Amino acid sequence: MAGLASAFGSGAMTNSIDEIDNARVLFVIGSNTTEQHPMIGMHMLDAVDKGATLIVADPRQTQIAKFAHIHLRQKSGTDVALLNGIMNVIISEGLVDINFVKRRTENFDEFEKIVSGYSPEVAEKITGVPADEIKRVARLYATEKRAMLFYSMGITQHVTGVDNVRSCANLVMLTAHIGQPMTGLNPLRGQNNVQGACDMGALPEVYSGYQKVSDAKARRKFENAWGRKLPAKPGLTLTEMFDGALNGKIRAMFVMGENPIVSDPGATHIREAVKKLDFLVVQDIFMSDTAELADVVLPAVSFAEKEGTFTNTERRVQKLRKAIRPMYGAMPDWKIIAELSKKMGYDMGYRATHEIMEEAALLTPSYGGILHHRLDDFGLQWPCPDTNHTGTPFLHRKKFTKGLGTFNPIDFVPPAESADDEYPFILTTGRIYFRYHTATMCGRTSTLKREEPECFVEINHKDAAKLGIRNNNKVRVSSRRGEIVVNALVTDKTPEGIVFIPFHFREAAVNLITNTAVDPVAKIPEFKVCAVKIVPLLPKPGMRQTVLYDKKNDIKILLDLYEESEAEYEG
Amino acid sequence: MEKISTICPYCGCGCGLYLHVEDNNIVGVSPLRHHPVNKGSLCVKGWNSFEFVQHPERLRYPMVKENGAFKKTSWDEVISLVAGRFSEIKEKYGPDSIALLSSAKCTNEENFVLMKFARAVLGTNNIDHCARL
Amino acid sequence: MTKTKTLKNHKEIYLPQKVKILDVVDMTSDVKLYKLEQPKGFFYSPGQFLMASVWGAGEVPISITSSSELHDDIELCVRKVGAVTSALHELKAGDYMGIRGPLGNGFHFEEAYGKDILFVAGGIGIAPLRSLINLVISQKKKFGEIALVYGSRNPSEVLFVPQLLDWKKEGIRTTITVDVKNAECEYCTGIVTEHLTRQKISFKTGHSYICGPHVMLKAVMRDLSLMGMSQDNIITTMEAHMKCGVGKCGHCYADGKYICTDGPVFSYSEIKQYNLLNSP
Amino acid sequence: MKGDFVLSKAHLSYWLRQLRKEFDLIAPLRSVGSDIILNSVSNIHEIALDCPANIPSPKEFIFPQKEEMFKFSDKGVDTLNDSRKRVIFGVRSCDMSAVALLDRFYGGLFEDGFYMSRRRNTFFISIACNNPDPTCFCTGLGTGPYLKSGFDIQLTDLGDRYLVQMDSKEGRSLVKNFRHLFQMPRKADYDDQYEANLSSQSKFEKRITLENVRQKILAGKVDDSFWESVALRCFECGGCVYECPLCTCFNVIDWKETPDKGVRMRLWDTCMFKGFTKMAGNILPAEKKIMRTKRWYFHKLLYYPEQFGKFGCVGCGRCTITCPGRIDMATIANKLD
Repeated sequence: MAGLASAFGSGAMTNSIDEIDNARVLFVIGSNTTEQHPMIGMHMLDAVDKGATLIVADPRQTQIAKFAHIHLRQKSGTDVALLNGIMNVIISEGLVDINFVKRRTENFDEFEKIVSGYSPEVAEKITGVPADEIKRVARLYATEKRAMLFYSMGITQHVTGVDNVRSCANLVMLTAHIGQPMTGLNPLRGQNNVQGACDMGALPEVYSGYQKVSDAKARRKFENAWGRKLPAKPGLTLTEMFDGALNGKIRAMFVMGENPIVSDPGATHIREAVKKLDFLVVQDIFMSDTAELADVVLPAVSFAEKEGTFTNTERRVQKLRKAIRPMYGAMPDWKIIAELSKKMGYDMGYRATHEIMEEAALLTPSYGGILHHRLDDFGLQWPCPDTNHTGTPFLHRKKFTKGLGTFNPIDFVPPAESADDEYPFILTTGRIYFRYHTATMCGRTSTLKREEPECFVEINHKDAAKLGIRNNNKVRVSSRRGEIVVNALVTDKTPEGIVFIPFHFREAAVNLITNTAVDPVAKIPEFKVCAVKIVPLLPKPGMRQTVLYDKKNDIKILLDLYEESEAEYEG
Repeated sequence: MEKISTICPYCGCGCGLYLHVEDNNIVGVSPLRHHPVNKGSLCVKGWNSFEFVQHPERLRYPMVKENGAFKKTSWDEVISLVAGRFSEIKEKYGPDSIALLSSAKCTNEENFVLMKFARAVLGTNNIDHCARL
Repeated sequence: MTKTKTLKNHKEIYLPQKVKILDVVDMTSDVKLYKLEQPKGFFYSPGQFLMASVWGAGEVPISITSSSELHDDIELCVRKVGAVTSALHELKAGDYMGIRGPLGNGFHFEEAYGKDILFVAGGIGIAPLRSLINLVISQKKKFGEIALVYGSRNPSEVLFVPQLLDWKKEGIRTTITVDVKNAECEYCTGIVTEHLTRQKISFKTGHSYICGPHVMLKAVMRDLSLMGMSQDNIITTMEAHMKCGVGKCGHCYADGKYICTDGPVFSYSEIKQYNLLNSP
Repeated sequence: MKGDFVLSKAHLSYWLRQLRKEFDLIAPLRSVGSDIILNSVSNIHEIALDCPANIPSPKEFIFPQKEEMFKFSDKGVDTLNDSRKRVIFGVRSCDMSAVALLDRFYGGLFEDGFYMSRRRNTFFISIACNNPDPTCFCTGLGTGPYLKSGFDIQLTDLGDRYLVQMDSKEGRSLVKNFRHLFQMPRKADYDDQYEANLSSQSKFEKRITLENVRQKILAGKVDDSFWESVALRCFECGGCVYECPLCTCFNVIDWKETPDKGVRMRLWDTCMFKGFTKMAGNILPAEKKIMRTKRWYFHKLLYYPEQFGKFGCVGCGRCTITCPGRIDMATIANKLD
């Protein structure tokens, strides 16, 4: 969320989900909302039914794109150029909200200089999106008051992730689509409590509420509350931790409910790193790949067995209620850590989760009024500074968190890796509807497992035809870092030259081949763009093909006669 | 039957759902009808979010690896062991030789406690989570 | 018409009966033949199936490959394709497994009395047909010419080889065809549809029983129909995803028909009427 | 009618309290926000008597979302039957009609023991509907708002009293021991019921006749482009199936707790997923979404009438509430009618 913070001063969805219904323009970049955030997708469709215009920018023909009035299929990794192109039109056609820009933002001139170099024609050359489309989108978005902008992993998981987000922020400020209901810049976050984990300071450089560890005042506040001297130097990020483990700087690691071996790019690299650790503790509800390598495994409890709060993508802090007693010998995560802390000579003294929240509220201005007993119905949206405050549906009403909003001049930088003769395809990765993250939970849900049991690679039918690949054929996908063997799914969802692999499958962990290059600011690894080659594996010897003639459509269908056969049941 | 209103454990939408409990056994799920996010709907993951909770593969006891194989142990023992090893490593290599990974699937309270543990107890800012993914 | 006995009278339709595995025969690298102890009063017709159950793995429908009238035990031919069949393949003679059945309608072959019969099998599709072929042979005089076309991927995957020779001796015109021939074997090559026209039976009046993969079914049924066989006389047995076998779970439901209770044996005309092979 | 009674509203809570001694009493209760859900009652006064029609269906009490069937171990197999006795108070006419159809489905050629044992132990006290939801459309299907038969006990709210009608032995048994609470009905009570029924019918916003839709489909007047537009909006959540009081599909799975011990259970399943019909070797007979949406609607609109003489829809409107893509039965019917 570094990109948003540098522009506005805080990183979260600025507006609320139930505002979507009444928006007039929805601009969705890099998010397959109906599949990845289905319930937000539902609100978007409702808005469309009410007459809103939906604009989707995504190289893939996703489900949400099928509802779009305008679908921009920019080349992977060219989002900055696309947005700059749009902003260029807005400026040159006089659609900027001058009043807003003057009163509430800074650094516009620097920004304008850069953007002036991105005429729609230039943008077309880089992105492949026709200049006319860019102009149309610019006019639509700029002239409508109730216009919301959404983005997701498709924007952030790039080497230029932070730039992409800053560009989005520029666009929003340029048109004053912020600080009002049914506007704003809205990141759709992947996991249920990503927002909360960030808010609560599970980050190397900040305490809860994004208070910097390097800020002496903030540090003193926490030191006073906790009665311990606290380090001032920002810590290592996830990716740096594993590098640290490899070079011996990090000797021990505590992993709470995560499975970095499957989820992180360059999985082979991480496995090596984890093996080098002197001591690894993993706390989880199931035996994960990472837990297999641990020295100590601690059984934690699932969402149904504990109390606490989750913060969703619209900053809504909601109460989790205990439905059943902890299974078997498991213990809630917070209790395990508290016990550990006590053993190490620091008694945290919590008896229940609401006491932890009380402490967090005391130390975190934006959570000041967020206490368990106030969250009974549908929770509260932070900032909620005190116990009389009823929450904030949209941010930055009168001023930005940091005062003036900052325009960041951003030039287009091509992706770290681009297609070449040896690796002619661009690989993008992402989620699919029936799966979630690394499948520790949904892999144990029969329906979800049945729907997508195997990893696949989506490839455009034209590319497939060129390579002689048919649906369900096994192919080898290799990059400069590794290779996996998966089934081909021939489709027109992905455009030519691009292939898509979901990242959920441990058997074929796509992160074995993705790029370990990371965004220099946010340290988000580049999942979305990586060059690969695809080789069809030869069909089994003895397999035979037959041609079926489909009269109605006048096409010949090539079938592997006996390959498609023999089920468990023949009669 | 008892229906407990709680929050879906999957994506960031934060949909409200009821867990249906009978004899400490989760037997079903239904959506909150008036929740501002999901308004009576759920996606397939939400509708099936209860099944993994009581899956028999759930970890049942703390385990310690000895000679490459996991051995069952008690909570008391394992807490002492982990506390001891962390103290030892902190002593020997300094607090910044320890790193902690928190989770975007855990609660705010748990994240706060782990953050506090890292900073106040271990004395390091080496804490992160997988939100970057 | 024979009265087909089904589970109807069982009090507990979902509870598998525990039966002993008497013998396991390796047929090919991934197909095994199981001989099961037959529970008392267990009577079934050819074409019926049962739900084979391994506790902890699950249940799958498997067609019975023996004939009630001719065998004292139940024979199942199981190809290893999924979790349950893999679990089955772990079992040895002397172990126990669960069965529920017999289920489904079975073949009503009496309607073919006095007529020529053509059997067409593909791959493991020979298994359910074997039950019928044995029964037909035992009453051979009641039928006209009998022919069998049996296709396999390669010679090593041809099932029931000794039995095929027996059938040949009994006067069944047997054509075995494989996709790829090796030097020694005497099988034909090509897919089954290429060998249909050569069969010396009366297509106009004859009956045909077919079992095999969907793609093959479609092709064979269409070809036989083109050759003049009545669509009512082209009989096949369908496969489907099933969880209960008794018309409750809904998995095999298609256009108003349950494959498990209304089938699995259907005629080509029924298949067309209910759109069973590509139903919505 | 003979055998009917009148119950003063003042006596309702006493009666229910008595029933709760013997049964697990389930009734509509207020919950988070303005939700009303079916839950076990701990305090009789919490029952939401004035709730709108659309409360969650009672299907889960007789056909639970997750039901353990057998426990197996190396020693043998135990069949698990739920023997809890329940009274479900406050269900609606549409749901009562659905239960009657479920009884026919799970009975029939093969009787489903798990369903039947729950069903035998579950007694329904339904309430004739006076305040339908905007999503309700039972009037066109003959499944409400008032029922003439097919219930255990039907209460009609007549202001200060209920008209109590019984249509089953089970229903009568719930009243038998408490005769002193009930009075004999007079003609005026029936007149009032008639009036209330008329007034209720006039409140329905949706008038849908599925028969027109059925005829249109049968006549081939609905082409695939229509179903394609429906399928496009399907989120594949399965909500329509899970919420439908008439959907019966289930999946069976085994859980192994230890190598020689475990449980076989069934879970609600939905034909809206491509894996529902998947055969080994990853063959997907219904790979396209359009096949699956057609399958669901055709089952309810075409094949239910063939099999049961009734539509596979009782007009409860729950799919309207739950479908994120807004392609529920009422919407489809409105578009086609």
